[in-house]
Amino acid sequence: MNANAPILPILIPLLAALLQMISGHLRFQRAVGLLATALLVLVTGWLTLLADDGVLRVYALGDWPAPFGIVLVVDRLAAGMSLLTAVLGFLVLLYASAGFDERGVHFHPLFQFQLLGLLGAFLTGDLFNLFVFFEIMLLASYVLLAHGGGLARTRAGISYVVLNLVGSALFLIALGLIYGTLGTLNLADVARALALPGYDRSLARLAFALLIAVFALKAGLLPLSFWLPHTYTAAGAPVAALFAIMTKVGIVAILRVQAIALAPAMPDLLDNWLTTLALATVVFAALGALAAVRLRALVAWLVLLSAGTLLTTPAQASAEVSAAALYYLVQSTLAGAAFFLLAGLISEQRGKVADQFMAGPPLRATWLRIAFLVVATTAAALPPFSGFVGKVMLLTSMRDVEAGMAIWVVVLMSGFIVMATLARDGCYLIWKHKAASRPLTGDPVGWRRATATMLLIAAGPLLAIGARPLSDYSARTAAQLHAPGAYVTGVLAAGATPTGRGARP
Amino acid sequence: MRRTILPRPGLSLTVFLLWAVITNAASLGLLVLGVVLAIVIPLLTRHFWPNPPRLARPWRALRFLGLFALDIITANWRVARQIIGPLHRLSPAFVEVPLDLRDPFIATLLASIVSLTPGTVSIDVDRQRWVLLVHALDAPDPEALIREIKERYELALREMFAC
Amino acid sequence: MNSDTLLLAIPATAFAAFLLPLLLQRVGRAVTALAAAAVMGSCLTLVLQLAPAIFAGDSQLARLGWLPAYGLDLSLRLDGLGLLFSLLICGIGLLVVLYAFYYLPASDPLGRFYSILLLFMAAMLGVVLSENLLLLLVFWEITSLSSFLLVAYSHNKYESRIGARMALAVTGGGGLALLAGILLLGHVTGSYELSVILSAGDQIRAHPLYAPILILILLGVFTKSAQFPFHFWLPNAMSAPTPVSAYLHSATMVKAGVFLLARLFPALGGTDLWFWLVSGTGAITLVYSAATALFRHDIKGLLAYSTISHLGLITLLFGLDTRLSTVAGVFHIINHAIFKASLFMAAGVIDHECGTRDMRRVNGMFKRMPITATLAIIAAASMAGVPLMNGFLSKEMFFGETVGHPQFEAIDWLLPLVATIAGALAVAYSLRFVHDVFFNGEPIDLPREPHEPPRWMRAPIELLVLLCLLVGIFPQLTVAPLLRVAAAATLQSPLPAFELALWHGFNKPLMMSLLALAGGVFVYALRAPLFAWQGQLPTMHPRTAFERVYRLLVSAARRTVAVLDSGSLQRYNALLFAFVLVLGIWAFFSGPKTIVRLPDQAANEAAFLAVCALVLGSVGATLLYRQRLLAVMLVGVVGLVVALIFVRLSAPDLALTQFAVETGTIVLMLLVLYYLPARQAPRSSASRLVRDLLLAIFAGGGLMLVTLQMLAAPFETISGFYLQQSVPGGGGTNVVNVILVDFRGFDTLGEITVLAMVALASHALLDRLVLVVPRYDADGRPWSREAHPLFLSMLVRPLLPLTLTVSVYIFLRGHNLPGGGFVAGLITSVALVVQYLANGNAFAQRRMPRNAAVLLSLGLLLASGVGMASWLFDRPFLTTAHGHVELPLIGEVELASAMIFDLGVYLVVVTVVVTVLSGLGRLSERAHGQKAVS
Amino acid sequence: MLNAAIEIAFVLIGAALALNVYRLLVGPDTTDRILALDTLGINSIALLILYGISTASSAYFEAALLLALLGFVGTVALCKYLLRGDISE
Amino acid sequence: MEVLLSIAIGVLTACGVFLILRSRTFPVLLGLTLLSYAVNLFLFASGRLRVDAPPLIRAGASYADPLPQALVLTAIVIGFGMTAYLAILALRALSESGADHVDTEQER
Amino acid sequence: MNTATESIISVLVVVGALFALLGSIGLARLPDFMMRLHGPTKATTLGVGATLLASAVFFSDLDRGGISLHELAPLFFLFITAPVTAHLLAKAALHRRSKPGRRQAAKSKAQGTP
Ligand code: NA
Ligand code: NA
Repeated sequence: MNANAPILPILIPLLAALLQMISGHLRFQRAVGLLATALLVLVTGWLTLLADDGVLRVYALGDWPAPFGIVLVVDRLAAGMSLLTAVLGFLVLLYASAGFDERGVHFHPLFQFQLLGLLGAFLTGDLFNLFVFFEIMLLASYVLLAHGGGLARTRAGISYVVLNLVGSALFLIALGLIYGTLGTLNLADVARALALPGYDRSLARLAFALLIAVFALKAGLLPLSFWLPHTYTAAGAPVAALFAIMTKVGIVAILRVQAIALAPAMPDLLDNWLTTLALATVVFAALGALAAVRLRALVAWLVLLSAGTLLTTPAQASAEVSAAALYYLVQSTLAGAAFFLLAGLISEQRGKVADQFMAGPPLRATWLRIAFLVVATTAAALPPFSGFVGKVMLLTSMRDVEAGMAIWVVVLMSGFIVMATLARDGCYLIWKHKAASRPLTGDPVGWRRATATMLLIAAGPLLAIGARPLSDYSARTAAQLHAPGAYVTGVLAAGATPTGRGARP
Repeated sequence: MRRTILPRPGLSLTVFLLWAVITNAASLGLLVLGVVLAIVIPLLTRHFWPNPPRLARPWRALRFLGLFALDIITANWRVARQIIGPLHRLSPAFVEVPLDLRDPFIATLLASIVSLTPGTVSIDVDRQRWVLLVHALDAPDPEALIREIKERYELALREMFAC
Repeated sequence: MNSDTLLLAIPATAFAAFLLPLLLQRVGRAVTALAAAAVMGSCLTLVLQLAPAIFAGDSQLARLGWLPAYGLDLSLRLDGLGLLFSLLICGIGLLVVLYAFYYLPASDPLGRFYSILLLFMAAMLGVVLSENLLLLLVFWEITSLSSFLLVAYSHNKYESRIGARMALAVTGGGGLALLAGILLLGHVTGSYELSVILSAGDQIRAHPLYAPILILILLGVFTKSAQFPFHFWLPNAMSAPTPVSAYLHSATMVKAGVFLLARLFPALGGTDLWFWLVSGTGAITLVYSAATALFRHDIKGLLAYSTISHLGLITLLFGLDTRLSTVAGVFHIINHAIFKASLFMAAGVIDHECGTRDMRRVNGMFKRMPITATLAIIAAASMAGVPLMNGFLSKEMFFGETVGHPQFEAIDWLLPLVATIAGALAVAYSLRFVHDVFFNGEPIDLPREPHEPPRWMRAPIELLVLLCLLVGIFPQLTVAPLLRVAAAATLQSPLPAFELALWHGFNKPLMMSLLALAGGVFVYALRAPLFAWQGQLPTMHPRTAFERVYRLLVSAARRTVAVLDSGSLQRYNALLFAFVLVLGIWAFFSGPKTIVRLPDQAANEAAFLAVCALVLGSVGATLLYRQRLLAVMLVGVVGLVVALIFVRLSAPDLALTQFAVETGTIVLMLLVLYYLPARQAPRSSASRLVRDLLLAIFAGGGLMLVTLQMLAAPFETISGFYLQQSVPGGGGTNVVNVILVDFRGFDTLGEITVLAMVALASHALLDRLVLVVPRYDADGRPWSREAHPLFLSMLVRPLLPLTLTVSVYIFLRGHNLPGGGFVAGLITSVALVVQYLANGNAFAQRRMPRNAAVLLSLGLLLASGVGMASWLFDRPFLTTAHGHVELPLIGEVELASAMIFDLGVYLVVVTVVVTVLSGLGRLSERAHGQKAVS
Repeated sequence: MLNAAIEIAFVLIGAALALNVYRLLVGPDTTDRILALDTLGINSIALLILYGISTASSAYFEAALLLALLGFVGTVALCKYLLRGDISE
Repeated sequence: MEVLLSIAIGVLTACGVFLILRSRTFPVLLGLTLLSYAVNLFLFASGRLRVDAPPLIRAGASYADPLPQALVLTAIVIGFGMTAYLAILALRALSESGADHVDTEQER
Repeated sequence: MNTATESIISVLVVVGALFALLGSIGLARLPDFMMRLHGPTKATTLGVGATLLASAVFFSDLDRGGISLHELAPLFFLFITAPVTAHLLAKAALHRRSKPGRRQAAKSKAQGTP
């Protein structure tokens, strides 16, 4: 079992989806889905513990060694991101299983496929395979976005789909260029080939620039980010919550490609432009948050803001910065997801005004107010929750970098805007009522949705209290990430083991 | 028994022949597989062909095929000359051929045959009146054409399928 | 319990128990209040337990690790300054708990109020006990947050909400500046621990980052302590319930700023910059707010501005930067807390009894509530600095420090003058408060008849006023020890000599006091003309300004966002293309230059013709896209040529796939085209056309040049391995197929997963979709009446089994020759789709398997199942096996597990294509049905 | 001799393809274009077979088979679109 | 051959890009199809161009690079799936909004 | 390969290509759609047939001991499908010769379609 551990995070959702496709019974699908995601949490948790020994686990699919076959590479980063995905997936599914899944067909298998795509993208060590998992992830997200119906979702869907299809085309061009220049597709082997002389360097630079552009599109870098607020606003609450991790796929991909391939061979490729645009993204997102007229839109902008913040990190090419970035990534993902779920609940209790920032009926479930306070504090990066810890870590790690000053100013100023905005909008949602209005009657929140939301919200305080283990793991992860030599030899040497079926011709 | 295993014997034979042809009948194993396919595929697809006509006289059909092939070649020659020749000499025409057969599948076969022989294209069958509408590239004498189609092809088909 | 634990227990208790009142509020109001008091009491007890050691000159340190890598630790310090503040926080807190029990309406269950109050207290204790500056900031911001909640306590009132928001915006924003300052300070000293920072003063002051650090930290201080120009939030925070004002806005939160000033004085003070910034701000605030206080008609407004003014005084004292001024500053912190808390509570009693706080209506209260009035008059006297009160002592020290300050040698009269004017103004507004509220005739139009408040509501005021007097008369016996330890902790060095006494002789400070008293009376006497003058001044309420600025920001943000994001996909796409082009060009040309050598393989005429056709087709489709059917056909030509190119360039498998997909694409496009409205988009504007053309030309030209360069570039590939291993390792001679089902079978598994999702998606999205069926074609011609042309419907019947035969053939040979699961699947599905086209949906649907999802699942299960089977042989997922089997009669047969994988592929492809295309086709059934119903 | 014959045949087929494209572009009616497209497909079969002979490789035969088998589907769909709009009903 | 293929790829890309920038769903669908042809050809070209060397193992033969062919096959099939999805989405938008614009806001 | 076989193949190849060209000439040259329909459906089919036969002979000869029959399959399918396409094309052409109703024409004009 140990030997096959790396493939399990991919097979579990796959098999769960297949089971769910065989029987359309909702209760069966829910049970399978929840069981599978719970199992996924356990497996990825175990994988994360395993990976912490610092040994690269290379899983050669079909027993074909890298770079010829496709390999899954489990390091701390891959394992940790899988765990994050699994935890998020489980909680979101718990929430969705309280009735959201009834609003259309095939929600459950598509949800599992979405997880499958995310996990595969984090685990694979092959660039073309990454493309395939991106497609799985995107297609699932296209359909999940449309789940529940409505013109807004369809409209947002068209933009999202078309842009991402163009993105996929770019991805293929980048892959073609990488293969056409370096003759290989495995990331480790690409890094190895980049160190050798005799390839066309201009083309290689172009290839990686395109690759980074594709990842930046997923990550929401300005000016490629316009789809994001619309899409996340339109999506149903649990779907948007799951999407909170989608931008992170792009960011992790940039971090990884930067650390493994670019840092040794073309360290200047991300210079100047990426950080500048990332900061522009943060400013844009802060303005968007200020301009938002409904909670879901506001949260969408906040997700973009955290993505922009994270995008300032890859170009720094520093383990210290990446360590901070990884903590920030985890906490902002969970906070964003929590906020989306909460927005769904609040919206439901306010009748026609829903989550718009205007006076409405008081909330029926009063715990939502405290929940809002906690998650808003986390999202605004105010003490004492994880948002603050993440921000402090990022700012600290950026003290010595070249663009540090600009990053500090933008991050702090945008934090101010977010705080002021959340204060005002929270007042409208939670406190401002039409004269003598009373809570509306309607569906209760229910234990599933309450549990899922509260657990995700609890991540804010918990990750702050337990900041040290996570930040230490992040530091070890970053250290491993920024040791490309070990990665390359680790992946390529796995082919030299006795099970390997061949060597380079 | 035959009904359940070989519901469409003609089709089964065609499948087997097609299999033998595309695989170049390269090995015994392939031929055995061909037999299996000849049984399985018609069984699988039998619902897609609800009421197939029965070929009553297979040998008549074989002879007809030969004749038909010859017709194609000779007529092609004629049409080839018409195409490169002066166009004003052509007298294209729509011709209505009254049919005696009433089976839609066989009517379709007839139409196909008419279409495949150069100079004529079947356009439609009027199933109220059972008339085959044909367009001819050069038909100075429509009546002759109608006669030719009826005698040369329709009759042969009706004999083959006994209808 | 050792002292470390005791120290940690102080904030821990507060934080652990702050929700207790909320949890107990169902039991009853009294229990809730008792719980709150108990928590405060416990904290006070803990502080008192540690007090003796502090008075003995020690300071306590305790530490728990939190995030050591980033210097953020739970390290606490209790020294004199901390002790002073802790006592104020817990002591006044207890009084406020008692007071609020009576103040808040009986209908209020109190749980929420006390809980937030406790949270605030906890945070405040955290601020004053932090050894770690980052930790201090954490607590600092929690005080901002909890004060936000407290100010907005009556959240159905607009004033409460906006007041709270202003308070949060200003103090929270200042907190962000403070964070930056602290982070920089930590950067300079290498630690956030006060013990390190306080001893690194010289290093800090010499560092180039000193000025930014000081400015950022002062921003935090000034916003929190409501210094000019950040003062405006405090008067607006008066919408808070009065207990809150008594606690936060007199004794505690607003003091956090000056507390930090005191804390960091040894590290940051002692420079000109410090002097000018701190004392300058303090002086302006002192005078400006004192003057403003006079004109407030709201009692709490007057007290608020008075508070600001006194905070200015304290700031000024710290800024004067002499050691004795610092002592005076600490002393005034204590005194102000005591008298101002009592005044707020008195104001609350008046409000509570009268239903209004407007001094123009509230008159003659002395008659109606003599005890309260007496207490308030004593406290106000302290505020005015009348001898015998505690306020007098610290003010006297202040006056003393203004005289002869070393920085003001040339203009040594200025500072005393400012101080005296401020003193006079303080006397004037105190006088106004006393006279206007308690005397000045009869009350006007009060909602209810006021009388003395409940006994225990007055008790806190009595106690505080008693303290005013005790400290004022017997300073050495009461406050001196505390002041000494606190001041010593602030200065971090031996105390200067000073004496707390009522009488220092007839000196300059006393002169100034007397002048101030007289001046104050004089100014108050002139109140009528002054009020009239003030009434003429244009007023802009800070609240309105705040809202206006916020609205302005929001609308600016909306405009900016709208300009950047017009909601237009066309724009997004254009930006994407432009971005990629610019980035690509930069990346390409910023690297080392390479010389392009054109590839030399000759082309033949056929290839030339093919490319011509392709160019014609694609350009034609582009130019004529408005003639949609023609465009579809031209795209069909392009697809055909692409397939032919694949043939020519040795890729038979690709050609097969392309041919099959081509057919599917045409059918798909036509299915969609049927419903899409025939009305065309208006022509694009010229500028748009130019933009799009430029993007298109650059993109096309760019990729063309890149292709050329790539084809000319040196190339070494891993492909040799596949060619070498295909037969021995993969058991097939068609290397492409072996890659697909074996070497990179995992990609293929992912790919069919994508396909399966497309089928699910089509089912999900087409579910209940209703479309309008056009009744005429684009030329307005009604449709032909024959739905299923006879020849077609007859001929496709034998075609299906024959096509299936071909697809079996293509499938089986795929491992060795062009073909395989994909192509076979595409052929089968096209054959099935033709059944829909020829015989209609109803005919075909009846004959197809019902549940597509099950088939998809089965296909994927086959593919992944054969992959998992390799576990049985202790091999990784998707490891294949192949071998030869000898069968009787037939001979040797080659079997490969990859075939099962390929079968899964086949099944998925067939199901998907048929599901999608037939699903689209069946839309019309629903549409026609819809029409029939309506 | 065979090589020369194949060269000639290539030229002839190429001319045929060009004529098809001509008809495809000029129309005049949609049916003309569909017919041209269909013919283009059928001529491509000949082209593929010729190419197979010229390279003495049977690897391209399936492509020809596929064109013969599926080429008509596009034509059928296009015609049905003209006739009924709804190609699958 | 290389030059011709490069031209083909360039023209396909340019046409695809131009059509993707149109305002209705149908030309966008066409544009994506053309762009995917271009991309497939480009990916294919990354293995370099070989005439009459299909990667079918025979004695004494030389072979075109098989790997890009396998990748392109995957790309073709995925591309078809995605096109189908977009087509469905376009119909859904049409059903819900009664129009086939790609934008919420119209650009001209 | 002996000369006789080579000649047979050569003749078949050239004749096939000629017929294919003839079909396309018809397509390009004939004045009316119904007439154009004749060229491709027949001449072209026959041309392809001849080419396929050539291929059959060629590969039978190449592969000693085996015969290449599979060229018959595409021919077979062409013969099945060609009449159907011709039929549908003719139907479509006839259908399109019918003038659109005046009301519909006016309507479609108002909508801005050609
Ligand atoms: Na008064
Ligand atoms: Na239909």
